[in-house]
Amino acid sequence: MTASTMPLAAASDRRSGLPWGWIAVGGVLALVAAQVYGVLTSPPDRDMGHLQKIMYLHVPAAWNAFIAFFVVAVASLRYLWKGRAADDLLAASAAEIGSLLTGLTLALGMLWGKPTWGIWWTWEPRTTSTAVLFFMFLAYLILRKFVDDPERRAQWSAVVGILGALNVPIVYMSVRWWRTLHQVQGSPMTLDSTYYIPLRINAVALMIVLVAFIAHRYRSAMITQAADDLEDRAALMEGGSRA
Amino acid sequence: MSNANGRKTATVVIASVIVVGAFTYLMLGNIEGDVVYFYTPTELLSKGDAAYDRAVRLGGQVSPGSVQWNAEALDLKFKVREGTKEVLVHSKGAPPQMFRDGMGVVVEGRYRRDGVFESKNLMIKHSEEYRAPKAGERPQEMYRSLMKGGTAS
Amino acid sequence: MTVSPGEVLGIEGHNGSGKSTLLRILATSIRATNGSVHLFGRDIRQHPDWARGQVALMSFTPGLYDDLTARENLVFAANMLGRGHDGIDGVLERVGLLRESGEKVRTFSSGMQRRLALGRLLLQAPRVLLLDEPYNSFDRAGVALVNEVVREVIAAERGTAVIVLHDRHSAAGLLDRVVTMQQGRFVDATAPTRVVEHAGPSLVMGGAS
Amino acid sequence: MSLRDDWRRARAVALKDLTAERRSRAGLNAVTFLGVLVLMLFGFALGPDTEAMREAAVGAIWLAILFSGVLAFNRCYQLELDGGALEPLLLYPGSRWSIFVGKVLANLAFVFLVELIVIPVAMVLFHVVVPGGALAQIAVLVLGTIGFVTLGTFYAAMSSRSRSREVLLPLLLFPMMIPALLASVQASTALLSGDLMREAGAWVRLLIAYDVIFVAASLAAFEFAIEV
Repeated sequence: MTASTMPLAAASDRRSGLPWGWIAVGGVLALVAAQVYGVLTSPPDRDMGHLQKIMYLHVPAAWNAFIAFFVVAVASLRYLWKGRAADDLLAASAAEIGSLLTGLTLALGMLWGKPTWGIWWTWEPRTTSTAVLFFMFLAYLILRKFVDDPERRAQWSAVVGILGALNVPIVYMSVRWWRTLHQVQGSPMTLDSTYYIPLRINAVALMIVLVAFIAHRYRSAMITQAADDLEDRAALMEGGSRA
Repeated sequence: MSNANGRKTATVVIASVIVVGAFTYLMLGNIEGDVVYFYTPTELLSKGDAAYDRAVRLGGQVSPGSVQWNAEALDLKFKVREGTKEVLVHSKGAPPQMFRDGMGVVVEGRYRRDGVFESKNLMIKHSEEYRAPKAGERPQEMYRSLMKGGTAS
Repeated sequence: MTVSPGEVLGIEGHNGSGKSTLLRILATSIRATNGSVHLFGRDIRQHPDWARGQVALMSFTPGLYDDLTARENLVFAANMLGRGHDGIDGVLERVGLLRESGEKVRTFSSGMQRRLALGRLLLQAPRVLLLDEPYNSFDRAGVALVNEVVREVIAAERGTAVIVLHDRHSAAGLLDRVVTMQQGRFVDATAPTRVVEHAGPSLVMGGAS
Repeated sequence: MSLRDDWRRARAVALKDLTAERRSRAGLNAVTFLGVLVLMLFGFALGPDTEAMREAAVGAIWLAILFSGVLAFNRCYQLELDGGALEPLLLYPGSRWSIFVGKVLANLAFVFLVELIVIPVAMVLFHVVVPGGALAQIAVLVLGTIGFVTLGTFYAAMSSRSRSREVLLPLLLFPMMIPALLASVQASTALLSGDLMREAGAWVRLLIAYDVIFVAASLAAFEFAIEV
């Protein structure tokens, strides 16, 4: 009995009890404001003109996708360590949002690549390793769909998440060697502050959205699971009394 | 010996140490130290006979004034320069839109015996700098002049 | 629930009542979500590897390799167990497969396959035998063989056997106690049919509630 | 002492898998046939340009190995699942990773056999001439194959016991293979053209690091993948 009520209690505890819905709305509003701010305040780039503005969504999306993938890896490790179903659900939630952001990064990158590089797609390190990251997220999510037993699903996807995380730096490294012509990471040194500041603000705004979405997905996953558990218990007890 | 949990932990610990070690080697081992990403014209020319008809990459600056662009035949000729040495490059197809005089480029292809580098792939080496236009400079002007097919200056 | 050395416990119950699951938990094949199992005083969840050395499970599938011969199957088992190959002929003879030992298991009838699975059990010589419906697809001689093997293993190691079964007749004279399972719980423990000497429990199972 | 036990178990599993594979043989034939077929299709797709073929040869060989090899990995667990043999296999006392090592060894032997046929065929079809340094080429091939087989055997432990395993395995495996694929193809291609840019060495070292990382990681993680 106590075991079945535990996830429900956890789902409504203080931390996950924050009004994530409102925080998500606030995050989206902040992001819109930051986009407008970025577009209005920074002058067109010397080479790229207004196209540079894509940066304000493209780069934060990429950064936040990496954060999401990091959450997947850490939650997966913790699951294998402690065996708590909650960590598995956290990893799954982060993977969902992470794959969404990676997809967004790729799409925006293509929009940016066409006018600047002259092609929709190019086989250079950033695009290629982002695409590989996207595939690994998708494989992770597909694996979850193909495995029915919850414990097995949790354990397998944790393993897949960790090995995938190990592969990310190697993929990046190998692809960078393979094609070495993408500009290296921007920094305050190479980026005028008029571009740099809006970029940072946008990244933080998107991060609020990311955290709120993960929390929201996590909470609903917890509630779904608790409901499933209760259903199982009820079925078991009903069966017991009938026999 | 019989404690499987202990052994499982030991396996994970040993594996983690090995994985961390391999990553350290990857990151700090300077593996790419002796890789040559592209030859400069000086290096290519100094290879002599060994340079001909091999898949190599050549990098440098587009020599100002050397660009000949035939828009009808999509045929591009230019010189890649580094220091005092130049190599004539021949390329088919439209160049990337940021291609212009003085830009850093890397071309992949083969250096033919007739002294022309036959490019299969022309890549712009864009710097990581994003700068607001300087006073009097109009953004995108260089773009437009390039897209018209002329040689920008 | 406690099983004593030398005791043979029978478990009955409807399909889906959790008999096979219980055997798998005892065999460390699956982990119990709650409750505990102590084997000769040790918690098997703490020492699964040690427990695997004490326990042998004969499941309702024979668990053999179809493309290997009967002998090769036993040789593989002996290699995995770290035993020599000397006893293999004896085991094959014991289960009546010596003549067919060079033939692929694929060509065997299901009764012969189960004999071979029994042979693997003999090779393993465990202290605790876990048998999941061992009499299935056996003829009368096979049923007698199963009972002999159980008695032999128990006598040799002062071990214990837990047998999941549908029909008690096959195991007549073998069982010391029979319990019935329902919804994953023991509901009815029939009185022991034979008094057993107690020398400390060999197997202790603790339920959740 | 314990390590010797593990090695004995690994060897037993490898021998058992190879014996079963040799008996049926249908697997090796079918897989090799698929490999050669991929090469033929590649040839048709590339067109009759000899030079283009020669340049794409290494990539074509690796794709043929990937597509045919991936069929082998699920098979080695199917062997266990068919007769319900996986459970007794896991219930033998001793480490589980020795089972994994045994399966990796058997699959390595299998994939090497496939390569032994596929690669000469590719060299004929794509007009490849190996200029000296065949030993370096073989080293690259072996290193790439070790990474491929280790990860393939690892992911198949899960995919073979899930729904739609035929689809799941390549989905999990191929993105993971990208560094090893790049490194192998680049190193081999560089070696074929005389390694003028001196890049083969760096690729080989990347390949070694990749193999070390994933052999260690999958050995440690196998227990988690197989126990549920």
